[in-house]
Amino acid sequence: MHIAVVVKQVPDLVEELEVDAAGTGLDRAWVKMKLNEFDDHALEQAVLLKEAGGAQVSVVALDGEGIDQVLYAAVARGADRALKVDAGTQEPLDSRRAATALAGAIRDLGPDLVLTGVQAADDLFGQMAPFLAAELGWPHVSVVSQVEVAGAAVRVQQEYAGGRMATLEVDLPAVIGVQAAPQPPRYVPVSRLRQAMASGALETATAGAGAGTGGAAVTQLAKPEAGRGAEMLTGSPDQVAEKIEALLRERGLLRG
Amino acid sequence: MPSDRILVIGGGPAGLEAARAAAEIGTPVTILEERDRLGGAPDSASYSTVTLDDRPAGEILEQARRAVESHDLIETRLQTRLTAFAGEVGDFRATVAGPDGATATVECGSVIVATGFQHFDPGRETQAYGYYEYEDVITLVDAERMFSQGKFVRPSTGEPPRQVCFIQCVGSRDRRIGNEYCSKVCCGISSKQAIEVRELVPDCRVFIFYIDMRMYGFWENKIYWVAQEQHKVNYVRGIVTEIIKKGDQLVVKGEDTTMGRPMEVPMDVVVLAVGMEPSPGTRAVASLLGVAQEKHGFIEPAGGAFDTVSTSVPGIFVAGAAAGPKDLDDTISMAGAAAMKAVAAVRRLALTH
Amino acid sequence: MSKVEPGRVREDEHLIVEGMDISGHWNRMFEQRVLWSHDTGPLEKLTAITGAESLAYCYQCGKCTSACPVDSVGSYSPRKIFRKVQTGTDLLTNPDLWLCTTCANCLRVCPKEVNMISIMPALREVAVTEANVPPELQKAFENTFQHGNPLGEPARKRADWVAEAGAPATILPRERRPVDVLFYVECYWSYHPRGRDAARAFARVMEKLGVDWGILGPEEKCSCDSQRLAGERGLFEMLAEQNIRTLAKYEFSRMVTSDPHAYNALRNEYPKLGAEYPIQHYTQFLAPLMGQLPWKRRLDYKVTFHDPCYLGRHNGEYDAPREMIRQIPGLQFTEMFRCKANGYCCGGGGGGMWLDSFTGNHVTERLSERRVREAVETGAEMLVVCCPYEVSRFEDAVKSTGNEGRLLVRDVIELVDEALR
Amino acid sequence: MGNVLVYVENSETGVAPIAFELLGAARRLAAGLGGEVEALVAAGATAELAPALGAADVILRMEHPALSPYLPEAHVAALTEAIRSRDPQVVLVGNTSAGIDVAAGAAAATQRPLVAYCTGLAVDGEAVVAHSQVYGGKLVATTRTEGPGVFTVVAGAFPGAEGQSGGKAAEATLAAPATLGSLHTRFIAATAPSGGIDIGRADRLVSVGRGIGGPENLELAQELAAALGAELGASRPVVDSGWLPKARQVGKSGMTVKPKLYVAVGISGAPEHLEGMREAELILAVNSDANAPIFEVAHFGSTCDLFDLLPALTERLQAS
Repeated sequence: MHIAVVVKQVPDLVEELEVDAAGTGLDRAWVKMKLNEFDDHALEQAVLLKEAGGAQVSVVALDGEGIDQVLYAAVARGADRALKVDAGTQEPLDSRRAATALAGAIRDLGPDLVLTGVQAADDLFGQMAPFLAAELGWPHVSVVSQVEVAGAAVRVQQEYAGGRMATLEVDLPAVIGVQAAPQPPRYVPVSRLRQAMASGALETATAGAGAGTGGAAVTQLAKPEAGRGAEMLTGSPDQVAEKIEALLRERGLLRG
Repeated sequence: MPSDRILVIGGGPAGLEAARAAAEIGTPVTILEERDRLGGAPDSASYSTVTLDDRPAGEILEQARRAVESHDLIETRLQTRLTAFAGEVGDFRATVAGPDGATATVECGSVIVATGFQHFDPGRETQAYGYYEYEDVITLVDAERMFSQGKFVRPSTGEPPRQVCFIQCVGSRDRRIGNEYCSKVCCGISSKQAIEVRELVPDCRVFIFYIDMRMYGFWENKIYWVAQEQHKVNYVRGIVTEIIKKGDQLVVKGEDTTMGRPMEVPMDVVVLAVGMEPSPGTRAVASLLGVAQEKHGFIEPAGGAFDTVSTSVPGIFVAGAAAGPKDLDDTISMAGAAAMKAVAAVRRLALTH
Repeated sequence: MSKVEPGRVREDEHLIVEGMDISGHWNRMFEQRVLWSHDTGPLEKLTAITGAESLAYCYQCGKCTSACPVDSVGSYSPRKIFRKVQTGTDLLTNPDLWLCTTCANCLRVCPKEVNMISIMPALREVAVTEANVPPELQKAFENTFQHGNPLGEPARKRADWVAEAGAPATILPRERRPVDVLFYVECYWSYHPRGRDAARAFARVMEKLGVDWGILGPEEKCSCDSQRLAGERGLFEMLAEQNIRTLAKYEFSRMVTSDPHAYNALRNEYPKLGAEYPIQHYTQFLAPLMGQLPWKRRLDYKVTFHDPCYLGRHNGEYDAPREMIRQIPGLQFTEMFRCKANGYCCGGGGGGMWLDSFTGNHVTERLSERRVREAVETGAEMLVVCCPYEVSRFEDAVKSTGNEGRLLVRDVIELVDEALR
Repeated sequence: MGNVLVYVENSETGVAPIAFELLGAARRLAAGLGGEVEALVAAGATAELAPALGAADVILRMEHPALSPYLPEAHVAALTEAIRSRDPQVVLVGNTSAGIDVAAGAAAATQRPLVAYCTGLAVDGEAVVAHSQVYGGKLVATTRTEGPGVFTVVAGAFPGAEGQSGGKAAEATLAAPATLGSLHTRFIAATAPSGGIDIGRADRLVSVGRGIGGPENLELAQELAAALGAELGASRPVVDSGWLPKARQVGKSGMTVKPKLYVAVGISGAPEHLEGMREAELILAVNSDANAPIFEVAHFGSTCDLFDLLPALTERLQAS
């Protein structure tokens, strides 16, 4: 079993996001990037599969600032190989272009299963997993919270609204968009990360040809309009608590 | 007729050393030994090693025996026991019975009693530990015998044990049994044996259940700490109440006093750290000689802290475990002191006559 | 309350109910009873770990139990830990691994040199490597790794406190020049609101003294000593290397820091990485200069003082902060009964700073709460501290122990500043 | 002149509510584009589903056993077939679990651009202008799509009422593509939400998010919930971290709730969460980040540290 995990970085939403001068993109000067949390779960799921039944795990990402560390961290987590795909730009690609750029390298890698995060905070033009599946011509399931190997197929749990779940079986090779691994992504101790970095075991590949269909044109990126929203209760915690109590009393929402 | 001969009763470590020391400074010595060979308890109980310096017991005893047997001034009477005793310092007459039953009289100026101890018999007073009931409950002596054969196995199966414990203070510090004293060496011997078990059977877990670990002097850091820190012997404060059988395992029941909770821990082998008691020889000889005994039957030194070897009868001295629980170092030191005083006693008389 | 039927009571080391681990509460109600066949493997496994060997040395004398601050609010102490390990507790997966604050009180009294200051970090390092870290602590590690500080604040905001100091502080990356004193601000004085108060007071005092000083600003990163003690040695080494490289870029004749943990790292740990600095805790730097300060008013406060573990026990400095307190005009000083070498612990060291909720489930009260009660007992109206962890810890504890209005918590530098206004 | 094709999500329980929201949005877009609204209902059997879709001008019925229960691969093929044969200018798909599978797959297969997370759609000349929530709702992107495109629409962004009204639509049958006979995906089983708690029925909810820090702090929220007589809910990260069971999850992949009172504690308010709770009658949010998107939907908010506020509030409620 060979699993490829496709990862990318997204802006850390803990930071304040600023829009660039053109008003159509992020001001990347101040953006702090971090591994997309769903990709983090996809990686965890891959490592769990490896631990459960033995598998080779390759982690794949497009080249970009800081991606080496992300790949090394994946190796420290249990990935066997790390592949950095050069798309000829350091700028982040939208998911569809990224899928096109990655498809060739993934085909060359020849995995049985591709896992990637179900979505990312910057997926304005759709999600990577279905695009990648289309590029590869493989079946695809997203919003998956558990993956198990079942012979030449995988069984996955797909989640729907209201907590309903379905178990689907997908013939390999396939692409799965992971919503959550069965357990939270494990901590990567820095010493292990440093070991991985010292090993310098990153492989590189060049992106496949074809730019793919890009997204629509972004004409504006902006913070949501202020003005609507909550009335803020201010004061010390005690004062706020008092206000909330009064509010609940007024609305008849106090218990009993 | 005053005699300058010294009678040493008992051919164990104390007797051998007392005889050798007295002879060394030109005093004729007669050793009486009940058994058919010299060596005493370490020999009869097949000790494997001598505690603290860890040398093979056999080797050390052999050395002591040779020193005695090769000495012109030492006469050794094996399979011989004292049957009557009379006289006073400088002029004692000891009646002895030899192997063929024939009696003889040994004239001597002073006497050193080195009749030693016996190991407490754990079946004697209480069966709580099931020594005669369970094959896998053994004593330090039984264990020592196995070590001298280079092995440590579960007696019931002959297989190496996985879990072994030592229970301290068996037959010591016990008003019920009548032995109120501490036997002094068992903590150290158990620790030494625990190390040996770990070395012979590295997978085996070893526990020592104790009331308090009594490791005198260097025994602390040379045995106890080594056993605990390097050999990972588990010391557990809290003594075992009883041993019961569960399936094919022994379960030791007691309290983990440090955590205040009861324990019931299964064991493959339980080693009882049996203490020392006065040997039957000590009791018999003491009464023949008329020397005072303390309440448990050990011969009571009469001289206090600065004279540990004189007894209540002038000219009769005591050395080694006949006077109470001793380790080998103390026994040998005491034998030297007794020899010196015994020689002084006969020489003082020689000068006055 | 209905009676519990004995037949329905069961014992569990770990109990998860609806996804919640309630082991802490559970264990407070039930001690495990009969000690049955147990695994002695953990003792052998743990003491084979480099740095943790001395755990095997404990001979259960119990001296540590009365010295251990955690034991006074729970069932802890190295002796008990040893015995638990001996009876099969694998510390690597047990909450006890995280309760030790590495305060060094036990080592102070241990006749056998069972060294928890070495044991705990060594074992935690293995637990961290096995990815077994309490979530709160993991967050602090991740923040430190991502942002260079455990609070998860952006690096670029590290020197924002300077703006409202009302006194200059040279931010060396912006204004590159040699300085006499390089002040290593550390994270809590850089970011925590109460820490920033102290940092600003410090800047004003430095101005009054006319000291030529500068800070690393956004280039400074956490010294990571507490993360090291909490088991993230790799993180410590990585940030230490970065800090050492940064420090090499600037000229200064000595270093001063706000934080006893940073002081400990720079004094004792960085030299092991080949970097030695003339480092002082700010109390050590300021105590001899107190005579030069133009006092403006008397502070008629009854105060007591809490020794930081990493200034006192770990590094032997008990006098400098007391000397400062002595020289501030008007203060009436009373010692708490536990002070100096046997001083209590605020609970923040050794990673405790980031384990408050976790720890809270395994102790009857927080160490900071216990200490606040002791401070109140002296009749003091103010608890003076000189460690950046402590102001917020003790202020929280003042609230949670219902002593609001009875006891104030101030960094000693804030008092100096106040007496100069 | 362009048509709007709505992909009608459905299950054994009927047409999914999102479909009506899409139909409503489609009506307005079709008006702007001067085209018609077509609704694709693809299922094993469509006869019972079609009557609900009267808001459309044309109902495209595609039937094949592989289409029920829902299989991503089959529905991608179905939507792809519909786009190819009807060539609409705008394709609307719900930004739901199924939508993620279907929209991108069909967009890729038909080489059409895709715009996701839409909360607003308008026609400007020939083009479609969309507002999308990106970066966890922290920013809104405006896009302009000149030619044909696929749009996934966030649930709750458009009212469902418009899509439920409407007259009699024409019906047409679309042949299922041949590929449905040789799928690589199989349906094995479905499970209902795990029993026990049903937060969907609770009229008061206290929901916790990542801001709670760790499972050890849940006690604070539980105590508040007890004082309010509320159930405990959670955001996705809390559930993914294993701190609370899945059954308590509010949001897109959890439950949609409409309680009388919703207290959001330490929840930043990702769109996926807001989707599940914005209909609550009274929303109170506690989050130390004043810019958290949760305050956009909350009625009242506080930036107090939840570790201070919760105990204070609990105490007060217990006393009253």
